[in-house]
Amino acid sequence: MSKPRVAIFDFACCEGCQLQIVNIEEEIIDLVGAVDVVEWREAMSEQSHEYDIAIIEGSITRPEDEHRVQIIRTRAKILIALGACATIGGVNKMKNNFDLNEVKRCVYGQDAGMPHLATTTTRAVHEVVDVDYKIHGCPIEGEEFKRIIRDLLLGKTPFVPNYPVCVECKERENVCRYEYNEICLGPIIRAGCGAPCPTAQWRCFGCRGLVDNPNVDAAQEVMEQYNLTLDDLKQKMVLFNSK
Amino acid sequence: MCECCVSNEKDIYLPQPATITKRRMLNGTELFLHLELDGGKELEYMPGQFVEVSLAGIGEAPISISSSPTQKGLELVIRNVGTLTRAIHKLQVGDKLGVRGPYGSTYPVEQAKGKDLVFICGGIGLVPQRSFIRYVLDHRDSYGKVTVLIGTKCFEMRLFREELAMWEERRDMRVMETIDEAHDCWSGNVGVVTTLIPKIEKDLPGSLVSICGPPVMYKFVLMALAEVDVPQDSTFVNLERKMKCGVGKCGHCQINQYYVCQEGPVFRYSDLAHVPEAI
Amino acid sequence: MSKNININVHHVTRIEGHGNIVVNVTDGTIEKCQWQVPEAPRFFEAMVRGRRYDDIQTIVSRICGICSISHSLVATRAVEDALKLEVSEQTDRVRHLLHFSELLQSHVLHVGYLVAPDLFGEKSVVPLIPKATDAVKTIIKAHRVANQMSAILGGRITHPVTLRPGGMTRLPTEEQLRAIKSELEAIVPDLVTICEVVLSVADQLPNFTRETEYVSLTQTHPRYMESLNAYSFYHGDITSTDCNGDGPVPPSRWERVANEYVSPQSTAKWTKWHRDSYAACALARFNNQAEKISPLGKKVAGMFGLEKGCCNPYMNSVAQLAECAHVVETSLEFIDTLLSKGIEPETVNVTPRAGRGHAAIEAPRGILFHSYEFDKNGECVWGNCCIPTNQNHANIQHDFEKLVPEFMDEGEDALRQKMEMLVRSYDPCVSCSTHYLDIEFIK
Amino acid sequence: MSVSTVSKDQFKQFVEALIRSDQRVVGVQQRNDRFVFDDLATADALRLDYDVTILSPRKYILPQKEPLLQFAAGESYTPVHEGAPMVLLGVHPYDMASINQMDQLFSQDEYDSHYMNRRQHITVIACDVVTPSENVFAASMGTATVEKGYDMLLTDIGDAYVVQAATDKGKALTNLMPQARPASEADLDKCRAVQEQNQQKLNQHVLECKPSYLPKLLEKNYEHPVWEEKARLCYSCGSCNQVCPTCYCFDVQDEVNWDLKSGTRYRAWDGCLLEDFATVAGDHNFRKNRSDRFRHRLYRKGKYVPGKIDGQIACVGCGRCITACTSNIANPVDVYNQLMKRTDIG
Ligand SMILES: Cc1cc2nc3c(=O)[nH]c(=O)nc-3n(C[C@H](O)[C@H](O)[C@H](O)COP(=O)(O)OP(=O)(O)OC[C@H]3O[C@@H](n4cnc5c(N)ncnc54)[C@H](O)[C@@H]3O)c2cc1C
Ligand code: SF4
Ligand code: SF4
Ligand code: SF4
Repeated sequence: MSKPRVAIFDFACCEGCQLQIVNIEEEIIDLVGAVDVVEWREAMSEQSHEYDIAIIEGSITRPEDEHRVQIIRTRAKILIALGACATIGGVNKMKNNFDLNEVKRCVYGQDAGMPHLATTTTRAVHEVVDVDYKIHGCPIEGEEFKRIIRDLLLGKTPFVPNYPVCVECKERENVCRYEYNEICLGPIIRAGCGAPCPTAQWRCFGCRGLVDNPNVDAAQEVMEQYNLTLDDLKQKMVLFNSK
Repeated sequence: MCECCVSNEKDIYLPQPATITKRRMLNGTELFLHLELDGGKELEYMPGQFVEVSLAGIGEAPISISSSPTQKGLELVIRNVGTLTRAIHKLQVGDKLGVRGPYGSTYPVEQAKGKDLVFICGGIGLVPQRSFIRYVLDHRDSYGKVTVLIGTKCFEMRLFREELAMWEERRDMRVMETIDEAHDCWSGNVGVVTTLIPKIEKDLPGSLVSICGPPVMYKFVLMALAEVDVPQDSTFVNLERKMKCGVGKCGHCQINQYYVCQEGPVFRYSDLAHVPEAI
Repeated sequence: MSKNININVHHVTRIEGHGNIVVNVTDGTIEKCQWQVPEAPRFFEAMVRGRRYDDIQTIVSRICGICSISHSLVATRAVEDALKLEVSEQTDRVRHLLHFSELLQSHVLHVGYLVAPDLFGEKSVVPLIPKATDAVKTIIKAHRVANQMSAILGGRITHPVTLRPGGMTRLPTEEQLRAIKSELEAIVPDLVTICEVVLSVADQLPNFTRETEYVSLTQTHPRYMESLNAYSFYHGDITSTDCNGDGPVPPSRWERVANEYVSPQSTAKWTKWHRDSYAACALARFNNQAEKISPLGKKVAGMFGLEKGCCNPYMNSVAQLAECAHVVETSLEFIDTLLSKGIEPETVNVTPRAGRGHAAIEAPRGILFHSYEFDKNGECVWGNCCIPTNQNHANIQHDFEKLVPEFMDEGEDALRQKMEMLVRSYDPCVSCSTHYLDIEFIK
Repeated sequence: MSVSTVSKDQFKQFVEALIRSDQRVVGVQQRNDRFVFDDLATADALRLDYDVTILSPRKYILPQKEPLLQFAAGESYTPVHEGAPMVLLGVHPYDMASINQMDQLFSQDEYDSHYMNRRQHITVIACDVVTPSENVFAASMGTATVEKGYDMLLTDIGDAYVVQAATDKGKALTNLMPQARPASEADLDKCRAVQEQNQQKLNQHVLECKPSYLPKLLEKNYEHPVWEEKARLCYSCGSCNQVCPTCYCFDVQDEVNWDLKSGTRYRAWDGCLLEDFATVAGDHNFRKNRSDRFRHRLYRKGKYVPGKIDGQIACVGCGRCITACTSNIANPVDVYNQLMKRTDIG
């Protein structure tokens, strides 16, 4: 069987998730042994329209990007959204909390009208085209990336946790941030990252998006138990989980 | 790794390699496999039990044994529903699978001797029941009347068609089939499996009734049986639950005090009737 | 000799972000020669408004995944400047180490994975794997060690989670520091090997010079004036090769240095200081502080004949190699200092206050500025960042304008290759550079 | 059983000697403002005066992720039995009780050689509680002290420890304690006093019935408003499962290497509070509601597992779930007492 052809594309993002692919270090050699990477602008000069698996990094923020991702969808058998910008819109969606013209004016001043600065509401990839698999995180977790790619090569549906970050946070023997009356998004955010943020004694910022069935109804009452408010929680949700 | 005191106990998680000797699609989603354990070994099992089927790298799943211990080899029917089952569907004759078991409780083959038997099967529920039915047919003289009710969602999904045709030919058993949705090529009963129950109403109270089907089916069948006063202790059900180990450790299949993989999957209904979550 | 040239590189590869090269030469006359930046703008400076002071570095870290640590560090420091927070010497050193880990990672990545294929005549590092397996593995190893260092100090490799205004959320343990130390010591010979490999193909670096202005930090922090860290990546004021006697500029006045303006060629803003354009890069740092680089750094520069005053932009990769050596040596010194004092637990207490703050840092690819203003509740009302790649766009354009006529005669392919290599040598981080702010904020 | 006394200084030397021996030594240590079991580097780091550890010693006995088998192409499997000698130092009585339960569960019926092999390589040095934790209720559960399971038991009697070596492994360790002297009657009195005190003291939450009554209590209360009242706030985060010393449910997964043929089948902790714990193919979830899962945990502790291990209640009163639950609903005593309140006892 010939090796599957993989192409990696980036849209509006920091390209940190692509960097995590590089950061699998020695195993990059195994990766390029298992698949043919036919396009990856950040790392190589080849370009190709022939691929089986398209990996999309970044959010869709401009009309021309919408068009581009649609073309990629028609060419790819499997389309994977890579990282928070692609899976949930990520920090880019914070922009949606403001009036678009006002945002442009804020950043570009009197030049805001220049045509190449056009921008639309930020969307995650699945809000524009069908996405087969999502690799969550800002940035993605190298171990999870490797496992998901190997599972896909094997024809296995990759396991993606549908339980909250608290599971992994406890596994790492952290003291819950709430015990210090601090907010943490862990109880409603999808695990898989290994809880690096609470482990660094900070809150979960929510970069992997909500679990399928978060108990948002509980939030208000639980916040009150810690002298926090729902508004405090919403303030924190905005970072990665704006609408 | 230390070997000094790895006990002589067998490793309960270790699959034995088996080879596919026959394979055939029974319908669009169900694959029939005949397996032989490598090294000429025979698995010692009884009707109702299941095995954990394994593909290295993909995973494991509990699968009921569909053959009868009166025959050689091991027969399974696998519905393509997910990762492992999809991968198994791709296998060909000569390919290998891992098998561990048999596990779980068995149908009451001894207790049923001399009794009239009624089998109520919904869809893939025929698969484990077939083991019991074939066992009975191979010991035909030891049992009373045999009635098999089979309900299938649609005409195309019917399982074991040739075998059913052979059973229908037999004088020493009664087979009644129904499909949920009418079909041009089908002249038999139409309707869910409970619609067959009134037809054998008078036989039911004295029979040993064995039920297997999708979770929703049990409630309705059991209600119908209650109406004709079938005693709960002569009714047997075959339950499905999530299972990871098959040997009563992992906790997934627990319903109340029972581990389905150990006390089940075949239960006497009277043991479950007052157990919440069971049916 | 070709009279007509038509180069249209839509998205230069092996750089971070999107940039285009367009050249039209008709009958020997240059009609168009442009460096374009079409990257999708992301509006960070608008998005930080309304966010609390301790969320800023988490947000702006996402400006760039390659230099997320620099962004987080400079933002944290700008916030500290606004809130008038002082950090301990211990925190300062730990943050330095975190910064060094990114410099090392980014430089190794750039030279090893992105530039080396050009020198070996390959399209990417992939074909080099079978050809030069050992060399590739050595590069990977150095990269991995740098990343492990980031993971320990920053909580993970990219987008660190240990920085918060006023201190660190978590300090490394002494055991972790000792582990980093032994890994760093082990890669010193590897760095020399990497330099030798690059040296063997260094003749592929084009011979091209253009005198320009080089802008970087210069050390002014009293604690570090005499140490290895006198070659500054972190503290200090802004200086340039054009500053003749007019002393360095404090970070609070970086807007006077950058003088940003909008170019129709680009979604990123361009900058100029004393002349039409300037460069901010490893070569700029080297040109401003060469005499202060560490002994091994000096040795590496010497191997390649890199000297202060070098105006060949392709030599930036060599300056990066010299800095790798410097960063490893300085890190070892810092770890020894930290270990000799022992890690002391710290607590961070912050009372929000209104104010505006600024900071400058040397990101791997050049000087980086951030400024923020907060209201009395500690909510951000204004922000402004100026990224090194921004500061290089105009300089790249001017390099192109000198390069094209000089090498036009070599033909389209050779010219295209040189232009792409030139862009790459700046190690541009284009996605960063589209996140600038306008100075006026209309509320 | 041999009972002796060592001074605290001498005990320190014993720990140093243990660390120098070729066994792995894991002991209780401070991490920030809490305590954890971790590899012990020096005797000074050991804190036998701790209140409670964040995770129980289960993490060494049934690790969070443990290889079961290695496989290669062609369905060929090799069992992996991990079990390097290890000393667990500072196990509290309630945790010891939980280990005793797991020992029974993993050895009875189908013998789990992976668990048992690892377990047999572990020497447990238990110690009586010195500082009660804020949520402990071991006294209510009858686990404030423990009689069996440990190889050695230490009781802090002020300036010395009373050391009971209960097994051959424990007795062998006393060789590293050359200065130990036979415990005097006075030492033994002090030791008994500590234990008797703990049977009163370790009771921050008071269960209003005998633990042995719980199976019966639960039998009557499958339908009860408390399940929904509490579970309304449940995040299904499984923290209560993760920290519990008696939770042992696991998931099994395969991980392949880059050759896509060889790899490892491992088991990893799972939790019955997690949404997909009982979900089968076709997305059918046998415990779909939060309250179903919330109830399941308390039934498992109070009725189901006891049914398998001669009535021992599978909650040892460590109080960890009470601390861990963000929503403050996981307290078993609180739930059981509420059932008591609204049930006609008869
Ligand atoms: C006692 C018993 C007998 C069974 N007999 C048969 C049979 O004869 N033929 C047949 O086709 N199916 C049978 N099943 C169902 C079969 O086990 C599942 O369809 C199978 O596990 C699905 O695996 P998958 O990886 O293809 O599906 P996926 O949907 O990819 O599995 C998702 C996950 O859920 C688990 N899972 C999903 N459904 C079940 C389930 N019902 N039981 C246990 N774990 C599950 C899997 O282990 C896997 O981890 C039986 C189940 C039980 C409990
Ligand atoms: S710190 Fe956050 S992730 Fe960890 S247990 Fe608490 S709420 Fe959950
Ligand atoms: S249920 Fe709670 S108190 Fe009881 S043993 Fe488990 S964690 Fe401890
Ligand atoms: S810890 Fe609390 S919130 Fe989390 S699953 Fe358990 S009961 Fe629910």
